[in-house]
Amino acid sequence: MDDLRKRARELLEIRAVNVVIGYEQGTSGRKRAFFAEKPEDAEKLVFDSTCIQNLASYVTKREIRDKGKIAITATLPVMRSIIQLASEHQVDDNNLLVLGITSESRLIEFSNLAEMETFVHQYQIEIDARHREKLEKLEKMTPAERWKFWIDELTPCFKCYACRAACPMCYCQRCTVDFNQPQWIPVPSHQLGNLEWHIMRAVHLAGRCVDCDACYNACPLGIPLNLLTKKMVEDAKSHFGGYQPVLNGEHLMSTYKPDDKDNFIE
Amino acid sequence: MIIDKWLISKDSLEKLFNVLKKDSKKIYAPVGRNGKISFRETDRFGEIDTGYIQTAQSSKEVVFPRTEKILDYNKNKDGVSVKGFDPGSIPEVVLWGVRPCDAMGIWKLSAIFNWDFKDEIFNTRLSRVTVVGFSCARADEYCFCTSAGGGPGNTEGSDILLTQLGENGDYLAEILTEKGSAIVTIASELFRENTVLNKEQFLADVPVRFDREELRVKLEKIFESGCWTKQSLRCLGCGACAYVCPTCACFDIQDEAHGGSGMRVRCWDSCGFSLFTLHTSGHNPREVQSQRWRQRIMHKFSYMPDRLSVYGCTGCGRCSRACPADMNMLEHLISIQEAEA
Amino acid sequence: MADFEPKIVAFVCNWCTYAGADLTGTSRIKYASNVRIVRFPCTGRIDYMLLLKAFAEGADGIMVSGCHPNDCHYTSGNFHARRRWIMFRSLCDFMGIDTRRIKFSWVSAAEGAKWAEIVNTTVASIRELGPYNEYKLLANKPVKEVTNG
Amino acid sequence: MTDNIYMPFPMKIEKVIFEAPGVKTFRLKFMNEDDGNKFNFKAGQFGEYSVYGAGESTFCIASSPTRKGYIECTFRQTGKVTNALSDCEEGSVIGFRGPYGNIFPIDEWKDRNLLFIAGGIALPPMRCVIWNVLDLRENFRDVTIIYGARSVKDLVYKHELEEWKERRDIQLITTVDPGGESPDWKGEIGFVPTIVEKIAPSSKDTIAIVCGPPVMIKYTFPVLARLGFADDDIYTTLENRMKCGFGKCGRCNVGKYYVCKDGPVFTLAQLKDLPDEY
Repeated sequence: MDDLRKRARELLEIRAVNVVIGYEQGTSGRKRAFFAEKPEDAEKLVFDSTCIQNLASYVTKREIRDKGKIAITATLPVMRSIIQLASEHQVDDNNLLVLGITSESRLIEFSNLAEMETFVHQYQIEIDARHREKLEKLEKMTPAERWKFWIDELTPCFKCYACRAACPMCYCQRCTVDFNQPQWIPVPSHQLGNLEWHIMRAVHLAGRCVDCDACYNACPLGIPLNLLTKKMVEDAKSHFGGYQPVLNGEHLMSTYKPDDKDNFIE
Repeated sequence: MIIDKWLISKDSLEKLFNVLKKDSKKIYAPVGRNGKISFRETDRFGEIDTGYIQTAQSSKEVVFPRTEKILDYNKNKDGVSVKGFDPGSIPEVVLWGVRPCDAMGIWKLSAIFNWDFKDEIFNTRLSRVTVVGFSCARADEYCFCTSAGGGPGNTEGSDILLTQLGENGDYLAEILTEKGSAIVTIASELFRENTVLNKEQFLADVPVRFDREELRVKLEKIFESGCWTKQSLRCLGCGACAYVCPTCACFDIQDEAHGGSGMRVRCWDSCGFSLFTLHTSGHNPREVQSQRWRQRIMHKFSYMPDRLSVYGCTGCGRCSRACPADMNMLEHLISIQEAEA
Repeated sequence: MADFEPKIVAFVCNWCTYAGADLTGTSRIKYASNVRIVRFPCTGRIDYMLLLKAFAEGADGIMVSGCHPNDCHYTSGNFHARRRWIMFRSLCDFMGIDTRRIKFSWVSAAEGAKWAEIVNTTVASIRELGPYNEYKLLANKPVKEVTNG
Repeated sequence: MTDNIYMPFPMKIEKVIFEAPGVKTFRLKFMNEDDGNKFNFKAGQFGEYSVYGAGESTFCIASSPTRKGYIECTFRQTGKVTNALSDCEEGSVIGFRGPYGNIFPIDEWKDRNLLFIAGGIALPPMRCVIWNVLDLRENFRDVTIIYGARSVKDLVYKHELEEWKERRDIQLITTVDPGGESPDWKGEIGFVPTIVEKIAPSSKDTIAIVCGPPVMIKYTFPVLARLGFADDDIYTTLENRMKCGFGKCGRCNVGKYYVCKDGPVFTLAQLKDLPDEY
């Protein structure tokens, strides 16, 4: 990724941006977020297929935002996240420069978000075959089996909220789970509270989740949370023809069609 | 304080496990799930994982559960009837397969729960736990127990510590407490006399990476340093590090109402959450993540040794393994020690 | 099961179903008394978390009802609600929550008889299904003795 | 079972007093006489008050330790627990555990002048000390109280303010923020620090006790410094969030101090030694 390093160095040298968000070598072969602020920092930037953390979570973080103009290394899911964030008025086009990285690891710099949107829209959000198979397996179970599956999976959750922290779409200053008037979701980690928390999170992400798997990758207990959001992606497709994050336009769940089909309302 | 040393063969471990199970104790041991190993109640020896360097979650839950009842209440027409926590409800537990760092963590928790006010709930749990420790033959780059005052064969906190003497070898059993002796008593036929053995050669090599006393002195001077912001830029502000930590003990107290009755519970909390210190008025003493990250480090390596005479870290490295953003504790501590004041 | 009386919570909109239920009463149509009605300004205002709360507080069945499509007092509240119901119901089903216990319907202010009928069939079907023990168990005993993962 | 440090005493609400909009005082009596007889506290200490089903909330004990047989607390309705408390009526039972924290060292203040400066809902922690001092009046020299609130209706303990006004052995100055006065308001108009500057009480042999919202405290300290008060002679209380009250839950930890153990009472000298995280 010499292109990326070179471009990052240039951007920092000419002060076109104050920080370039990218990846650096982490512990034990992991790659982690890195914030290059000086031209020489650019040398530390790396990129390969193990760069899986969704860096878009940082663009809404106060201490990063305060730095002013930001450039961000963005794979397709990160680009999608940025579009969704922009459409929710969480990022400012004038303060964000996207250094896109294509699936062939090619650097592609976008002069504005609209240009990036055009690029992103060539690709649909698609659940991969392995996960689709998992979803289908679950769907074939009886409701009682599914209930057991999820209670078993969610019981270990100790509510560290790593899933929420790692998700770029969970940028709320105060999450529903943090409100206590009313207390929508119990504070302690226990079976009921865990179930309610994960349902709440999945529904809040319906039509917004870009299927980046950040929540699942963040979970220190390996709970397959992404199956819930993937299910929402699949449902959006089967009921409403799917969705794409768009800069301008309606969001899947804040709009409707008079002829939306249901088969359960009497 | 080793009371006794014995040998137990590799094949006898299962028998020992079964004896303990028959002794009507609940056994918590490392069991894998979704690729992560955690302490779970099990009654099947075959289910226990052995190949792990470290479990994803620490064993602290057995003495300090994530959510535990303090009291029950029931509102009736005469007012409220309240029933306190019942020590009788706490089961006898064997913690099997605990690494020396985790065992040491239990004693650090004890320091927190027993300075000044004595926490009866914690102490009851602690009194009913027998810790069967397993020394470490392997370590990874996250491990730094030797810098935190422990070691791969450290006996502190274990009732009995087992060290495997080479791959596929027998185990050296160091009996460290009365509870440890009790195990040997009920399974005496499994233990053989020990031919004076030195376990050191069978332990993992964990080099000392920093001097915690020096670090502590340094920390007193760098409260205002820019290093906190620099280090914590990557931090996402979740509670993963605190929740897997064997010594993190910050908690919340919450009421769980269900109609007219319910319970008051104490549950884990983390200084990394922005809401941890938020006042009702909206004022927040620790507004940004760098302040919260600083609090975490300061609390463990400066405030706790100051107030409780123990460091709040055992060097198990879990926080770094669990961190979704790869905030590496060891790396940060070393850089603090090297940083300018 | 014979003496089991289902507890049912109905979340209804103020303008259609609530008025419809009122009409059921003023028309002296007899119907099952198992339903507790919670009135909302609009179906679009019914937070899905309330449905889960109702189960947690011991409901055996839930009804959600509002104006027919195109009849919303606020023009499109029920259309928005429908989208959310589609997604929410599907997620609940995916997680093994018994969606047979959540009845969605459109009942207008003029449909007093329909309300009575829907309530009666819902009560009958929930009676058939029995108490929602799985959820009650979760809500009543959420804390295991020593929580372990 | 009695060793459970989280177990509250059952307390009956004997009296509810409306102090100001959203502010109430409860007079609480121990349900078990034995608990009450054993109970002892000193000025400055606090407790955890609870409504079962809603949770616990931290406030000071607002009555004086010299008044036996009951305790009082004054709170503003702001959160989940205080809302639930506010819904409680006379005769209902709530929980209380305490006393926790350190104390105002009243014994050390013998033969000194005392200057109390309070703002808004922060009068309660001070009221405890004031009554304590007034009940031992001969031990102290001049007692001055400067108390301000946003508006006339926000002043708490209105009856006691009247009583203090009448007393010859103390000087009470009340003030309201500009615009908060009523047509018949006879007190001062202006922010507390301004009024302190204007009154300019002597710092000679004087202890100043300052409680109020952070912004008031922030601007009052420099005024006191200008008047010649030593940092060791200025006392205040910190109001960090707390859960346990006895140094375990970690919430109120500031530097090496736990506000619930080492506080809530701090001198300005001690505060200056503390990281700015309160």
